[in-house]
Amino acid sequence: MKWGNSMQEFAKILSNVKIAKDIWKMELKTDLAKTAKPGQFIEITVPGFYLRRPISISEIREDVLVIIYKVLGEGTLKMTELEGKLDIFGPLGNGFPIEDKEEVLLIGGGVGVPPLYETAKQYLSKNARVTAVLGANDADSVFYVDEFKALGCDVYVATMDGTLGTKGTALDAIKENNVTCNFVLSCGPLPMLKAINEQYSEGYISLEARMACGLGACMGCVVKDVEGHSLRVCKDGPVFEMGKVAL
Amino acid sequence: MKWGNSMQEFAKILSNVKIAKDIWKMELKTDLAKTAKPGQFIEITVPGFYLRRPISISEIREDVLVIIYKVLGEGTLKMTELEGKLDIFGPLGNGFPIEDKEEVLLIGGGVGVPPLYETAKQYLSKNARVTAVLGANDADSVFYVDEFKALGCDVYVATMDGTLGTKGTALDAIKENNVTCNFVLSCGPLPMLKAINEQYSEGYISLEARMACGLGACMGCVVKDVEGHSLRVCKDGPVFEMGKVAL
Amino acid sequence: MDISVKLPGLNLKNPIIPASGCFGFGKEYAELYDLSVLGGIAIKSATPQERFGNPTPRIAETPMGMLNAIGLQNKGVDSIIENELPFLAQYDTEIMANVAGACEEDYVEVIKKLNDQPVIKAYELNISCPNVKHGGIGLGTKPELAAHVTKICKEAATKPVYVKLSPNVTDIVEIAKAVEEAGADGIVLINTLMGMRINLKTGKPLLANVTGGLSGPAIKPVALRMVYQVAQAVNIPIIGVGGITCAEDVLEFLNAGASAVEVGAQNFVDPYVCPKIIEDLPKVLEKYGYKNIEEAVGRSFK
Amino acid sequence: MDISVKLPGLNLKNPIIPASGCFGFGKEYAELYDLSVLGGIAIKSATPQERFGNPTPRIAETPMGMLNAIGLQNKGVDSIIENELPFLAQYDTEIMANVAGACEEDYVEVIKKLNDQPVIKAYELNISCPNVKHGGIGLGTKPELAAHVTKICKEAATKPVYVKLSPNVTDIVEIAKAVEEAGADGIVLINTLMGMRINLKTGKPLLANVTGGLSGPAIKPVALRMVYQVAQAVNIPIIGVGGITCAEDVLEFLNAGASAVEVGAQNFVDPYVCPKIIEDLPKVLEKYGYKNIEEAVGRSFK
Ligand SMILES: Cc1cc2nc3c(=O)[nH]c(=O)nc-3n(C[C@H](O)[C@H](O)[C@H](O)COP(=O)(O)OP(=O)(O)OC[C@H]3O[C@@H](n4cnc5c(N)ncnc54)[C@H](O)[C@@H]3O)c2cc1C
Ligand SMILES: Cc1cc2nc3c(=O)[nH]c(=O)nc-3n(C[C@H](O)[C@H](O)[C@H](O)COP(=O)(O)OP(=O)(O)OC[C@H]3O[C@@H](n4cnc5c(N)ncnc54)[C@H](O)[C@@H]3O)c2cc1C
Ligand SMILES: Cc1cc2nc3c(=O)[nH]c(=O)nc-3n(C[C@H](O)[C@H](O)[C@H](O)COP(=O)(O)O)c2cc1C
Ligand SMILES: Cc1cc2nc3c(=O)[nH]c(=O)nc-3n(C[C@H](O)[C@H](O)[C@H](O)COP(=O)(O)O)c2cc1C
Ligand code: FES
Ligand code: FES
Repeated sequence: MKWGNSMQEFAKILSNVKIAKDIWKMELKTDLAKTAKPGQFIEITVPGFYLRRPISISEIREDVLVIIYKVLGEGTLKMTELEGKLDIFGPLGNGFPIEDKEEVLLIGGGVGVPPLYETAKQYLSKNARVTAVLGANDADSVFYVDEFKALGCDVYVATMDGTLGTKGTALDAIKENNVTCNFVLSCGPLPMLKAINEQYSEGYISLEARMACGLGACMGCVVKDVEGHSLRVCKDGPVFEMGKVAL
Repeated sequence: MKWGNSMQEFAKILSNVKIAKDIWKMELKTDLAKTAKPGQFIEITVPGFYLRRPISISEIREDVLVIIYKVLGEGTLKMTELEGKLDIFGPLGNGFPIEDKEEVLLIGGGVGVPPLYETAKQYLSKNARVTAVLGANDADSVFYVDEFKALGCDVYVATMDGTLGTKGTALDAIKENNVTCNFVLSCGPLPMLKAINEQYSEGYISLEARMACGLGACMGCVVKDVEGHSLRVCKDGPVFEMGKVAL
Repeated sequence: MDISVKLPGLNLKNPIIPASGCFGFGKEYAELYDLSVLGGIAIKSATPQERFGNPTPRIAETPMGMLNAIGLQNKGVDSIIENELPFLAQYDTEIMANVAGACEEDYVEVIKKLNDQPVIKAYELNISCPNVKHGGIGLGTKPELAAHVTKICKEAATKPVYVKLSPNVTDIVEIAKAVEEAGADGIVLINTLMGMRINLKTGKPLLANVTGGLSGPAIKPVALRMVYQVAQAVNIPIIGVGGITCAEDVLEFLNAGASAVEVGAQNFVDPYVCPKIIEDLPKVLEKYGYKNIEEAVGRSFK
Repeated sequence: MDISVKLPGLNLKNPIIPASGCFGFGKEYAELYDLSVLGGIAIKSATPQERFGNPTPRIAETPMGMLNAIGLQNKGVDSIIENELPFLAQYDTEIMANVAGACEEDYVEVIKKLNDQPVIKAYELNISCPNVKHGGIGLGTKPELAAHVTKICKEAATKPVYVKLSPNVTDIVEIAKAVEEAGADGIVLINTLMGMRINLKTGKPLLANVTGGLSGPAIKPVALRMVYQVAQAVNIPIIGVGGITCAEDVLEFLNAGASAVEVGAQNFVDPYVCPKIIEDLPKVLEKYGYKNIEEAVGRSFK
């Protein structure tokens, strides 16, 4: 565009398929992939809805972005029907830092798992040992176990009803399997993040918030840090240092 | 439906193609075709827009309805992109009466032409002689001349800029070609209908109005008859006896 | 699940009522489905004499909504009694007569004529229609005036009186309290917001009447807010209206404090919307864990 | 076509101004495009001290619109002067400082501090934010109060003062006239409508603040109506706001009587909307036969 760059694009939907209970995976062909980092997100316009939906980038492949989304409300339900083009804006947010580490522990709960996949890939490519612990409600909701294994991660699963892996939370699986790594990258539901934030002191967590602008201008998505200053999940996050945010 | 009939259906779009300047033709597979009459209309939901769009039925073929629409505003523009299913409601309105006549004169202006096509078919099948006069702005906007001819109509064309047929209005073409039939069925822009309403005393005209309900309940689409009583275009019309409505 | 609701004068088998002006006198929709499935029907505003309403265009589309400037077109109360009520009497549903006028006396006149019509179960005073000059609008925007018309209507009426309020006011609670105090049996919230569109081709207002009443999903947040505010301030039941399209919307209004709802413009978009909602509502209530419909009413502030 | 507009204090190269609260202090959008393309920028409301705003969730979606209950979060006027204005000074665009507060003195305090900031070209008094308790809302709904705060701000200000009005009132014209008489140099119409959503899962209000301000296309008809009414009643320029998404919408506001416009929520939906509109507007004006932009202003009633 003559008056600036373009972080908005009509990406081509290469595929849009169901991969687990209420969980869908969509592959998008887009030049925006070139600048994307693990843990960043895109904002998606769903036809018929006013605000964009923030969805994490799950995988980055040259000119392809993969997203994995859960059918939660009307907008994500509509997304399951989409084909053709998708209006996306991004990549947004800071993303997970890829630091020099020998070992990292990824803890994902539900649709907190997707951003950890590209994160795993990039840590593995820097020769870190990666352990992924994936939590879900039940076996039908678990996804990407094989994909994480195929990358070369150690994978543990926890389900609340015990239908797969450890019965309980991801933290229960960590205990049961004596996972000792202390550098944690995590994304998932708030109660899980709270527990992790208490238990670990090193690493990063990725938060969710209801967003309007997605780029830091509207102050819709703020959280407070432990000193009481406000932080924008969309711009200062969604990834925050462990212990920094008052959850 | 267990609590009544259904005049609403998700019709299958069989085709949706451009046939003249800004003029598109859409074929719909729908059981609603079974009860449709010439001159009736359907109300169409265009994704992203709140109110339905009224569009005349142009042709009725067993379980197929054909509509012809002009790209006028945002809704009809969006219609050109549609494929798959279309939410339609109808058939609505009274339609053109098919009376016992030896000769009928059809006068259509712009997108007033479409409803006359099925009307021609049905009069021809009752062995009436049918003359069709089609008016448009320019040659590029003229459509269905061959189709009316193929049915067996005498066809005359008028264009405002003279690029096809008589230069001027449909009434000019009637004069130029000495069309004498006095029983007129007409649909088109208001100025044309006004002129016809003055010049002819026998026959019917079909009106347009901004509609909300399309079925006679909201009083959004009223016109007055010459005695000052109000008539609903959607329910008491869209077809009215010549001379009845105060235009 | 039993979703019946008992309100003053109205034994609703379900809380779904097509809104006044959006359903005529039922005849057209009766060609589509059996009106006896409905909780009730709020019929088109009746005035003492016939009204032709405003010039056309009377309808304009807006983002997720519409404007109307019908101007209370109706044949007058006598004609309605003669030509419309006998038809409605066939159905097992509760009829609310919406009453309008150009001055207070008009309301009383209409009510007196309808008092001995057994098919009418309650009145709904339209003191809020923004489309009539010197009409309801003044009444609905001042607490004293709203209270006064309510009072004289109550005196004239032999059936419960609901007052339908205008949302085009600074303080809806003040007006609701005033009509409650004046004896209203219930409150209907909201009528349309006053809006406008321009026809770009002419540069002039699209509606012949210049302004019109905004309805449809666009206004739902405003309607919910007013129901929520008023429900906490009054002790009479509230019927919620504004942008309802589905059973989930109905539950939102119940949670906000409405005991029943009216469905307006959506009847135009989906003519079968009322029976669909009636079919879906028990399932939606169950899905969100309600054992009965009363549990849902006013949950947002209880 | 030259689409520049001259308003008190503001030499707009085009009539497009991102609305207050929807563009922060420009930094984030500056990463997307050159802010110098904009006619002006209405920066986020400034208060004397830092405000943290309301608890979250602060955002809810509605049909073709959204609710926000940010609660005027900002770092306070001193921090804005230090940290935000120098950045904005780089750009060739007209900055309007939106001023808010919990009482009249707050407005004066903010204005006094901004008076000697050359980057600020005019003030926009937010007497209409519905999200602050005991805050602006009272001021914006009573003509006497609106006039009084306008008057003391005019006395304090060394730059033109625009007053941004609340649409949540019975009579917008009355308030507009009052602020005109009190010396306002222009009027901005409209701020958000007060609305609400329920979270069906909890049955409770979705926003932590319970109610929020409705914006987006849903409110456009209400905004147009108010601009149209006020434009005919006052002799100061009007900046139109509410639901603008494209150049056609801008023309609708111009026809209704606005001299310039602000674009709010659409910046979130389409972050490039302002430059797009600026590019399209001359074409749209030409398409509808205008030789210059003034011809379009107020055409609906001229
Ligand atoms: C940074 C970020 C990354 C995310 N990544 C993913 C992901 O990879 N996969 C995935 O399935 N989900 C992800 N989410 C959550 C996802 O945004 C919501 O599930 C989705 O917006 C729900 O939309 P809906 O229309 O189905 O729900 P509705 O409830 O109908 O949506 C109504 C409004 O609320 C917002 N909303 C509702 N729930 C949430 C939520 N949990 N978080 C944020 N906004 C919400 C919607 O965006 C919309 O504006 C992410 C959220 C954030 C903030
Ligand atoms: C009974 C009837 C039959 C019709 N048959 C045909 C037909 O066969 N082919 C055809 O091309 N057109 C027909 N029209 C006109 C057609 O309805 C409009 O062109 C169409 O609604 C414009 O929609 P839009 O979204 O493109 O325009 P917009 O201007 O964006 O629409 C905005 C709103 O105004 C309404 N509207 C705008 N123009 C008209 C109009 N002229 N008449 C009625 N409503 C209007 C729209 O329905 C919508 O509600 C018919 C109209 C009626 C009443
Ligand atoms: C075309 C139309 C006509 C209306 N006529 C009346 C009326 O005569 N009396 C009345 O009280 N309300 C009338 N209303 C208002 C509705 O009853 C209802 O309060 C409003 O439309 C909001 O509900 P909705 O968003 O579901 O349409 C009318 C609304 C529309 C759309
Ligand atoms: C997230 C958000 C924050 C806002 N903050 C302010 C504010 O600080 N001051 C103000 O005067 N208006 C504020 N507004 C109102 C807008 O400036 C504008 O008046 C309103 O949103 C209507 O325009 P729109 O429909 O284009 O969004 C805010 C609006 C939104 C959506
Ligand atoms: S969503 Fe606007 S600041 Fe984060
Ligand atoms: S469109 Fe409702 S009566 Fe004709």
